[in-house]
Amino acid sequence: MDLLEYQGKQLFARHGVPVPDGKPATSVDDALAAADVIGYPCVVKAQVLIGGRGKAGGIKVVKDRDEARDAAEAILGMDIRGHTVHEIWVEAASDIAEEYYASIVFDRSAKAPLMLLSTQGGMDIEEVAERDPDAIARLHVDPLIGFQGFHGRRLAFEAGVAEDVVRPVGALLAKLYDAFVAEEAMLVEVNPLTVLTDRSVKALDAKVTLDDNSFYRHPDNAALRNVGAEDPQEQMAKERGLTYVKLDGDIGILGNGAGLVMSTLDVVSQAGGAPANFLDAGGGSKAEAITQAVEVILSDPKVKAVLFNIFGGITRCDEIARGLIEAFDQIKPTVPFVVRLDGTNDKEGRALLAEANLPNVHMATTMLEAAEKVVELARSANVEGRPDAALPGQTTGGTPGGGDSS
Amino acid sequence: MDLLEYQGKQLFARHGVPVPDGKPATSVDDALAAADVIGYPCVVKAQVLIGGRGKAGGIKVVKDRDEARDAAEAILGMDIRGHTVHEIWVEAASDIAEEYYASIVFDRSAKAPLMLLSTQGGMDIEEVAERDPDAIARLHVDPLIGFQGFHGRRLAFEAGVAEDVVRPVGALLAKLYDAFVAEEAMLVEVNPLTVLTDRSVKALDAKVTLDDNSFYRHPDNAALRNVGAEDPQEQMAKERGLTYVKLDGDIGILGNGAGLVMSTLDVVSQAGGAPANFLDAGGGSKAEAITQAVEVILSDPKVKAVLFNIFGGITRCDEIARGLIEAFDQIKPTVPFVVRLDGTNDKEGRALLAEANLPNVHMATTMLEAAEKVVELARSANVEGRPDAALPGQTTGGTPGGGDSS
Amino acid sequence: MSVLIDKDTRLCVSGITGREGTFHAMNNKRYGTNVVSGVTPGKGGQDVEGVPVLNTFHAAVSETGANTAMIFVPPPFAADSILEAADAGIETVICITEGIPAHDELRVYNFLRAHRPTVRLIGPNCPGVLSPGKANVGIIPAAFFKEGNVGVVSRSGTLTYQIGNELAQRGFGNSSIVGIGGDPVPGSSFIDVIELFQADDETELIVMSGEIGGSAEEEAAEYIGEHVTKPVVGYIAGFTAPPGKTMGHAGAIVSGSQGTAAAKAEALEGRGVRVGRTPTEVADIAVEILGG
Amino acid sequence: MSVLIDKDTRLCVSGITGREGTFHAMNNKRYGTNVVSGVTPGKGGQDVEGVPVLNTFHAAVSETGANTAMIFVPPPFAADSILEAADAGIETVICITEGIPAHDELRVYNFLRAHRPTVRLIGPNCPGVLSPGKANVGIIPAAFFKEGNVGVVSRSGTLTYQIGNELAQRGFGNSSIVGIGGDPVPGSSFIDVIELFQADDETELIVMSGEIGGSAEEEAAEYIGEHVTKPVVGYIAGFTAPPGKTMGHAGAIVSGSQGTAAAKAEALEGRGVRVGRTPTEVADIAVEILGG
Repeated sequence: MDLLEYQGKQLFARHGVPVPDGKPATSVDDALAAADVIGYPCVVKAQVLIGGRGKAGGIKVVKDRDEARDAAEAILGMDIRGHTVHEIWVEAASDIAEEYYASIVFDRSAKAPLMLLSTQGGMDIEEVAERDPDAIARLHVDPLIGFQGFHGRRLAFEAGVAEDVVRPVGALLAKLYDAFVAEEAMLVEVNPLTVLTDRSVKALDAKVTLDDNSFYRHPDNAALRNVGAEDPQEQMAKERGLTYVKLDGDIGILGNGAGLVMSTLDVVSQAGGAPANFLDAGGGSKAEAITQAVEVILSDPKVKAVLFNIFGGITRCDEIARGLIEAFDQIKPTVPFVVRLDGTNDKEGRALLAEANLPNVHMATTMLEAAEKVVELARSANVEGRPDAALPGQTTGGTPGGGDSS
Repeated sequence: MDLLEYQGKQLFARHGVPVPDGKPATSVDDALAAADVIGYPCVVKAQVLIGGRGKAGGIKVVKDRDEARDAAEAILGMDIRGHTVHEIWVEAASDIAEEYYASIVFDRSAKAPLMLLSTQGGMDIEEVAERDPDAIARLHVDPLIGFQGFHGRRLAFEAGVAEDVVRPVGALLAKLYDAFVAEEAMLVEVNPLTVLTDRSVKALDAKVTLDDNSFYRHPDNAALRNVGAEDPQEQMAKERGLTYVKLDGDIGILGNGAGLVMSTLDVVSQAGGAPANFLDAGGGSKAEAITQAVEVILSDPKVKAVLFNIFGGITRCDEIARGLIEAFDQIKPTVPFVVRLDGTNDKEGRALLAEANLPNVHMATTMLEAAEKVVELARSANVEGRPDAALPGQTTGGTPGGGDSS
Repeated sequence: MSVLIDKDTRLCVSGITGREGTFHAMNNKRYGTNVVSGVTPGKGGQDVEGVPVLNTFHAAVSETGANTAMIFVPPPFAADSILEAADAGIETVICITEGIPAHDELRVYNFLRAHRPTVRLIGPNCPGVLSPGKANVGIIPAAFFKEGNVGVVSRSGTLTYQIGNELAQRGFGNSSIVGIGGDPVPGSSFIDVIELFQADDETELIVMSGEIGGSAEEEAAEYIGEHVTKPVVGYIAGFTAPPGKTMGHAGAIVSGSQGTAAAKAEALEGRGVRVGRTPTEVADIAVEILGG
Repeated sequence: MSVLIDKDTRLCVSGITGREGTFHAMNNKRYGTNVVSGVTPGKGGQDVEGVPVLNTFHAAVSETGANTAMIFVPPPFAADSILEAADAGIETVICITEGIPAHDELRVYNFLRAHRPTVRLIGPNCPGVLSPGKANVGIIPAAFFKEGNVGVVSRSGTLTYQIGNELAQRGFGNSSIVGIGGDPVPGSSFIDVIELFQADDETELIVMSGEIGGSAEEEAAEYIGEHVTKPVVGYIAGFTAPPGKTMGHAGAIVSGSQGTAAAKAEALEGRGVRVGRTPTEVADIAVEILGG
């Protein structure tokens, strides 16, 4: 899970990483109250999970109450590259002398945290890496011994930070490592890591990605879920415990097993289709989960056809069939389905579906055949101008052979 | 440094090891106030750094205020195997169902913490180990991965603790390991580790030895120094930063280097003498340290002769000589000294001493010769009935050739 | 021959008394796997359909001679159970559990590599290992596979079944099927398993099925180029996965320009590995190479 | 030959800009040791009597080819400095610092053994290593020793000088003198150094000087009995030390009935090692064996 800047800074602060004082706000009044406490000049910053806030006008330095009001009004509700600003962060202004860059990445190849430090802060680090790779000092920390003083010194000297801040920068990196390990982050990034004119060192931005699998032992982090920023379908799937990723196309996809679903997306694309989602119903899916999954897939109004691609291992094909029958009973979908059932109890599953004789459900015997069929169905639906919404419980009729009328 | 029971329990509590409620007291009034808060029945326990308190009458269960007063009066000031009781610990009484034993030892051979658990608590573990070694479950914890849940389960199952407390005993061991590592202990011992009749698990005693070398990062632990319990000479030496151990004999010993001093004690013993102390003046000793060392050695009234055994490496023999001359000037010792100076600048050192012509100072050329000489001098001092005190600044006269009179 | 598990496997199942644990342990046993014991703390002395349950792995090793562990406990207990098995002297630890925190995996991986170098961990978040006709440890549906000379190693479970099934339909069987799992820090990599297949007499062709995220496929390509003489056929899932999204497996994520399917396929092809674009094509290539 | 240090030693001194660090670094250099650099964070670019100072060990290795480190920094910084040297690729780390917390030593020891197995740590709390006529790293007063064929390994500094001096007075010199230090967790044990002496052509007799505390001498006795063909003479200090008291060295403590001098002498004698009761006797026995 990605954190908003201010959530990241609050997490940093818990581990002693120095950050400017600040307060979050979700209304103009709250923002003004915060600014009054923090004092002027201060900075009003849009809290969104996307870069380029500054260029989009999402960060404003204000020198009095009027400017603060103007800034808060302008920024709250602003759209930044598709992200609506629901929260702002009001922060004490900083007198910046130098801008550095620091991050810790969970490096899967090296199986160790990778620490990066550069004196070229305030810009995109991937650009710096491309233009001037030597400008970035990097080292791995052995997770069994953890961060040592020498790691900080080595990074600082190799990156070429100002001599007088080698020690505080090293100390900040030590705290950052503490935060990375204690909060089980996959990424912590400070850009810029600033040296102020009083030569104190502060994290002026915070980008933190946490490991969702660790949330059972970090209830506070789990509670941070920035629900408002999530796609409505993804939120709905999350509530139902389904593994769902929203995509741009019009073919709903359900399969069992992450690899098989990814493969299904690829094969559908190769067949000329555009998947609307990734949905892994998981191993051993029960009928109820399938019903809920169909509900989530169809809640996306763009979906014009759905592909079920099941290769049953632990998953039993008869359970999948039962779930699909139940879904049709409850939701009465108006779009065509293509179903490929193979593996454990596939005969029983196919028999159940044949018996149920669901409207507009097409059987396929291979993955490729199924993909080609669903692409064809989605295409003809587009041609025939299927209405945009097919929300659960809502009957739209009009699509050929679909709807509760059949 | 060894902690008193209550200091150990307070340290345990900081790391979540469950201990009974209690309060320390140094007077009868404080003890009564504590008992009133804790409630009756409660337990009044002598706080001394020696075992066998129970047998000596240093632990009393009291059921009301009168009994508490009697107990506190009896125990405060009590002598337990040579240790005077200056503090007591008043603790809630526990309803004990089972007594176990748990400890973590810094195992130098294995270079890992060694954890022990036994269901035969409440008695001397070395006795248990001898009588019934299988009654003690033991395992090493790899310090780089630390205590894992399975360590606790394995110890609990192998020791045969009651099934219903396997989990809480494991949890207690985990906390005990936290304490061991976080406080940098050399030993933590819980005997007995009790299961109460409500099946909760509590540390009913605490024996903790901390690593003095770690005190620079544990100021709270450093402050625990139980000064009252230390020998006055050892305390004096500590204040002067000298490495000194009080022994039972009458020959004061000073050398440079722990190994050489230990060896000197051995050789003096072989020659029939009894060393009064171990004093390592350390590498590179300066004159001032030597002067202070002489002061500490002579503050022990039993000392009848002193041996200086110096093999100079970093230590320069001329510095030693200067220190000794200064000591004679300031302290005017009344006991004979034997001095063996070898190594760096030994000629200069011997020349300085010859020139100073200190009273009753005898030179020796080898360690063995020096040892034999000092034993002889101590023996003749005993025969001539030298007075018992030769404190700094105090002139006693009367010893042959000694004193400020010569 | 086969790799990792065979007739000498003596399996102990951690979590055997759980519903899923019992189901799959018994399934493995019916297949012919020598399931010698299970571990569930506090249930020592019980049995599960005749398989004795012990309190600790140490007891399982000393009392039942277990040499292989299957970990089937929930994520909060899985790292501990892996470490316990390794500490007790188990040589092969196969962890099915999905959802273990990445930092736990990091610690376990680094500890085992340096401090228990003889222990081999497969998984977590994997379907296990099947050596057809010999032993099955995990949740791979054995009915789709038969004995043969194709070694399969995969980050994905169902995709493995899909590929194995397509091979079986064309008459080819497997030496072993190894699921290395879809997590960020798998205990064994493609390289570790490919090395075993290269040394295995029975294996004549290796199928490796990768997916987006990390660089394990690129590293394997390098290794194959330098050390593998047997033919390898590759597959990569996730060509159409958008960057920054975790695609079901915790490890399946394209980060910036890192970990794309295209780069992985290219790395493999650059080392002479033929990469099928669909599972069916993978089976076709394998059959072509083996001259079916 | 000699062990650990010789003419190929390229020494980098951590803490070279401190008073003691400068003094002993220069002393070692005057002896003929090739002191190539020093490390003091923040003083990179300076020099100490011509020896360049760098900010990190990594720079010292890459810029001055250092292969040996002497650690001369205060206890709070010593463990970090040892780990830095090892991380930078230094092969032999000799730590003089006294007073390092025991838990730091435990972590460093276990980390180096498993993760940097090629690094050899001597000390902490030791006088260093002297290979007479070749190199001196540490604070051993070289004037008392001359080249020869007696290898000395000791937990104590001054006791080593005492024994070495007595040998020299009888006309015998040393291949190397190794102080392993008096701390609870020395980086190298008697066994580690005795193994080196056994393999060293120049060494004809080994003197090991132990003291109370721990079981390193007992373990060495076992090892000598099984692996050492060269004659070994032993010494143990602390026969009269009372139990429970730390005798100067953090590691020199008799705990209960553990770690007594008597038990150690007995263990050595049980394996045929002659143990002198005084340093003089040790020298006498050595001379007798070497046929002086």
